[in-house]
Amino acid sequence: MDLRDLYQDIILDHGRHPRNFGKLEHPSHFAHGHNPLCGDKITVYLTVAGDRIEDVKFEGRGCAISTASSSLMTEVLKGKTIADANQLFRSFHAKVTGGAAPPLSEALEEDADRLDPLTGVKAYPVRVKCATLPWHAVQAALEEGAVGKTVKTE
Amino acid sequence: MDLRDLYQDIILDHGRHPRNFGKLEHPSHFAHGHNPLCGDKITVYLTVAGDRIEDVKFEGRGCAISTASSSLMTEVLKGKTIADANQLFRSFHAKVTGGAAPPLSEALEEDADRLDPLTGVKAYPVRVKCATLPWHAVQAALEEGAVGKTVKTE
Amino acid sequence: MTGNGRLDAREVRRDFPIFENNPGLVFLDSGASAQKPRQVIDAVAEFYRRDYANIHRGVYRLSARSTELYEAARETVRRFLNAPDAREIVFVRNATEAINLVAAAWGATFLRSGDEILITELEHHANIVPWQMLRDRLGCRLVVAPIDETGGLDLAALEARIGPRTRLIAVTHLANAIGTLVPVESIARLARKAGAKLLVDGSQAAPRLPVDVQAIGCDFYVFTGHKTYGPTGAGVLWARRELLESMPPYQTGGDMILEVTFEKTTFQEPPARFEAGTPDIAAVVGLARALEYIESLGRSAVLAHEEALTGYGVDRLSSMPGVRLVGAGQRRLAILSFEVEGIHPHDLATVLDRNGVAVRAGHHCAQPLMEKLGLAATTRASLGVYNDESDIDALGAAIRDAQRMFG
Amino acid sequence: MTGNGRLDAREVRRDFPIFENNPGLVFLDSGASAQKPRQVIDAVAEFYRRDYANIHRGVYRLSARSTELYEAARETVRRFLNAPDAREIVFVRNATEAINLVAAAWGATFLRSGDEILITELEHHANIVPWQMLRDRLGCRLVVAPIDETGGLDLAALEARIGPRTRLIAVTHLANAIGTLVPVESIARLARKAGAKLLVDGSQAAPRLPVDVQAIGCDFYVFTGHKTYGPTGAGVLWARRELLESMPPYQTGGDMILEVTFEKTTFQEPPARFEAGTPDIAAVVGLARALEYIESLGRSAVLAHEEALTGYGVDRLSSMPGVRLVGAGQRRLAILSFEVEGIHPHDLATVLDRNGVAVRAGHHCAQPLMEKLGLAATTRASLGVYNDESDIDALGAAIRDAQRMFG
Ligand SMILES: Cc1ncc(COP(=O)(O)O)c(C=O)c1O
Ligand SMILES: Cc1ncc(COP(=O)(O)O)c(C=O)c1O
Repeated sequence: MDLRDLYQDIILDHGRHPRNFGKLEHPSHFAHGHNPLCGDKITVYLTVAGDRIEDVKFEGRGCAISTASSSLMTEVLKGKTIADANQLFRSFHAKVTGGAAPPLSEALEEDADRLDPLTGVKAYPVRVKCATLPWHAVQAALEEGAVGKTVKTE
Repeated sequence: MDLRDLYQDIILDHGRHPRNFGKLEHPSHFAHGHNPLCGDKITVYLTVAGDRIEDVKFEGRGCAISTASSSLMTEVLKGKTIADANQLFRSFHAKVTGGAAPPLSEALEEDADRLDPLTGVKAYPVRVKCATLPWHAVQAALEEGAVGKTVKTE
Repeated sequence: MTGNGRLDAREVRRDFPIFENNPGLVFLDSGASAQKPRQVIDAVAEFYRRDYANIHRGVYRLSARSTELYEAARETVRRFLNAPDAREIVFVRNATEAINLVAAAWGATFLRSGDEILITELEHHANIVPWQMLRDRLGCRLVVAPIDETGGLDLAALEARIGPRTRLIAVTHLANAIGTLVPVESIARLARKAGAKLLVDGSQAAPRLPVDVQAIGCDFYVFTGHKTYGPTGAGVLWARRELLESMPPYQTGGDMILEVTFEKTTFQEPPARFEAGTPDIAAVVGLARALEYIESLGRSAVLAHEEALTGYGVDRLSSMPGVRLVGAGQRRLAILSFEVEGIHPHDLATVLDRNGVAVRAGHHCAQPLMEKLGLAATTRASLGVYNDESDIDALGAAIRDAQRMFG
Repeated sequence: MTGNGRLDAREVRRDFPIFENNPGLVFLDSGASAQKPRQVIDAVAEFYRRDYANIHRGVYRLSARSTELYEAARETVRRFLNAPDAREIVFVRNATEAINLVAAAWGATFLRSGDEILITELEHHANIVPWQMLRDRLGCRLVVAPIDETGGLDLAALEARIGPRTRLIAVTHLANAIGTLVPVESIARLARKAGAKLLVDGSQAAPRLPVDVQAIGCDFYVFTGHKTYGPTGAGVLWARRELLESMPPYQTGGDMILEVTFEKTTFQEPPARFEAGTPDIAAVVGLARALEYIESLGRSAVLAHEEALTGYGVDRLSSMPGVRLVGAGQRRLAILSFEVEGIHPHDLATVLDRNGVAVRAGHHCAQPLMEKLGLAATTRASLGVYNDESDIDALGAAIRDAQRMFG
């Protein structure tokens, strides 16, 4: 197992220069994600109109994996419906944990593929939580609305 | 190690037919002895005049070792001074635990010898408490007078 | 396994190094603690030799491996009890701690002055004293269901003692002092009807019976690993998830917290919430191996074996003059408590030991039951998977030897 | 031991099978848990193979032997701590349980609303959360003595926080997160002057320093066996005899009672009073062997070894660009907590692990301290008797590797 399978260039790049980093001033939904193992804390903000995610940003400090995962996640989620977001999460979760991947609508395949650089974590079980943390936060935000729930990955 | 070193005939005899078994109606001193390991409970009664043990009896249920030890103890203690009783206890205790025996006045040697059949317990560490229980009760009685303390061997 | 669905104890005995190292040992004290098969001894040693590191908080592979083994043990216990969810398995030191945990975290939170805790006369001290402490602290009542004259649990009398304030029924599954098997399924139905929770002390049952907490219908089930052929230091509390979730922590410290400031601390979800500090990782790994060992023998084969041997023991001891078996009701399993006329149990145990036969003499941590039976102490032979008829015969012969000596 | 009074770590390493089974392993996480020498692993296995039976209540020889080994371990611990009396040694699961026991049995009995418990910013969660729970239950105050800007304990500030209501001072002997050695003897003098009791958490100190509880002058001393090269499942509470005697039981059940009726229960003397149920007999036997192992290396040699290696590590890490060592005051021992610029500790630990170097990344169960230092997490290397300069060099090389990757 080569470390570079985990820390691919695209991960290092998104880890150093996260996209959509920052706060949304008036999110319709937001939630905090907390990984007590390493102390990482992120917040995801969403603007949802109807059933569509119009904007999504995140902030907080984290390791390269969780930062890159947050960054890539915001890129693919922007403009998606909530149903699509759920599909993408299930597919991503299956890929990084080695579970059975649920069938994915063809339209989403390209987006799912963009998350593939993160699947290197599968070989590092303790790091899987780093990759899934922002996704869990989005799930929590969509459930709770603008209340600001905290999810923990441990 | 032959079992008959522990259960010598004299032990079996005193175990079956304990001497000085029963209650003193007006003891000057008494105490209960309790071995929680086996549930045995005995009571020793003493009539002390001046510094001399004029009478001593015991009652209660116990194993062959504790009954025989009680019985032999009452035989040797009757008529002794408290100082003699303490000497005999120390000597007996040393013999059954394998400790260093303190010097004994010559006058008491014969009495001490009468307790020798009990020294077989030395090879049965868990049974030592059975042999010393009545002696501990006498010590407690002499300390407490007619108040009736309970001593435990565990 | 032999043809008739029983174990071949001679074969089983080869798995237990204690017998090789103590030639002639007739071990009839598994009720106090079972011996360990080399599979368990080796699993613990190999764990330390190959995979050991502290769990949960390490990023490196050794720690990940150690954590995986520890968490896999939870799944093994789940399967062993047929619990719905591995997160309902809390690892503790022993059955005593499991019951103390329930008393402190569930009892002290949900019971009020005047509430009733119903136990039975068959209980081990571990299932009495924690409830007494709670009673004294909260002003509860401790109600005791009696045994009948045969030594069985009097189910009708137990039912009659259930009242509107009964909040918890805590019963042994198999009585350690005299071997009575308790109909816990029936008690579960009574508890449900009364809206009371049921705790079952499975310390003696878990090594012997196939246990299914869902079929029993209880709310808490506890057992102690050292009696299930596992290492000392690992016991199990199973509780329904919603109960665990409603309970505050018991011990506090590392590993069970989410966030600590000097002002305030938030706690993990169960089971982590109840496992403060570094757990006995190796004992838990060994316990899983022990449960697998029992499963490999076959749980119904283990039961059939101990049932048959219990029957043989009852026949053998009953036929001996001067020997009186203490009654255990309709169904007795694996535990034979008896008296020998004119010989104190302590003396008897010593003579038996010199004949190579290890039994227990005493109150078996069940003083109230002994009191009820009018006994200060009994001698107790208890069975394990390595015992067979020859052990019972050796016991009989040793008793005769004692009778000759004290006769 | 080598000529200069230090250990020959290469020689020592041969005692630890983990290294043979994990070639290339550079283990720098002994602060979380130490590896086990074969002397300990074998002692536990041999105990089960030859001498195992439940203790205290058995008349037969196996049980007597098992009991003897267990009670002999108490004497070994007494010697290890230079405690006056073996009856002052209580076996618990770990340091966490020891502190919980003191909080529940001593704290809840003797503290009153308004009384103060003084701790420090250096503490592990195990020496924070139990006192918070007690504070919330009794209405006590939890007072915190700060560190100075170098990471040392500010003794003057601690003294200033002692007041007429200070009843207990609870401090770590060696801070697990950053390696600060605390002058517990001086704190003991302050405590005595103030009429307060002193609890010392020796979890990190016991494996490294010669500990003498009488010379320290504390009232409680706790440590955890798995960090002293012993098995998981055995920890130690030492307390002055009169304190133990004044304390009610903690957990209740078998073995710690004198007499039980349904109405009332009377308890044993210490230490039995505090060891309810079947203890982790094998872990205790293994712990004794571990302490003997440390003694066989020589306790001052162990200290000299770790001091020298700490110095080497400080020099090595300080000289690396981009590496910042977290301060530990005047005297640091065995624990090196650091940050590497631009690399998250979690990523660093993963890269280190792939280089064979096992370290910890995180808050080290000391969140309030991390908060004070303004850090979410650090990377921590901690030393054991099997480490030497080559391990520090490997750490340095692996950090450089990570820097190349993330640079
Ligand atoms: C200083 C200190 N105190 C307490 C503990 C808790 O030890 P345990 O988890 O064995 O109870 C630790 C170790 O984690 C520690 O380093
Ligand atoms: C029925 C029963 N409950 C509880 C216990 C206590 O088990 P432990 O001492 O392992 O906590 C025992 C065994 O001693 C037992 O037989």
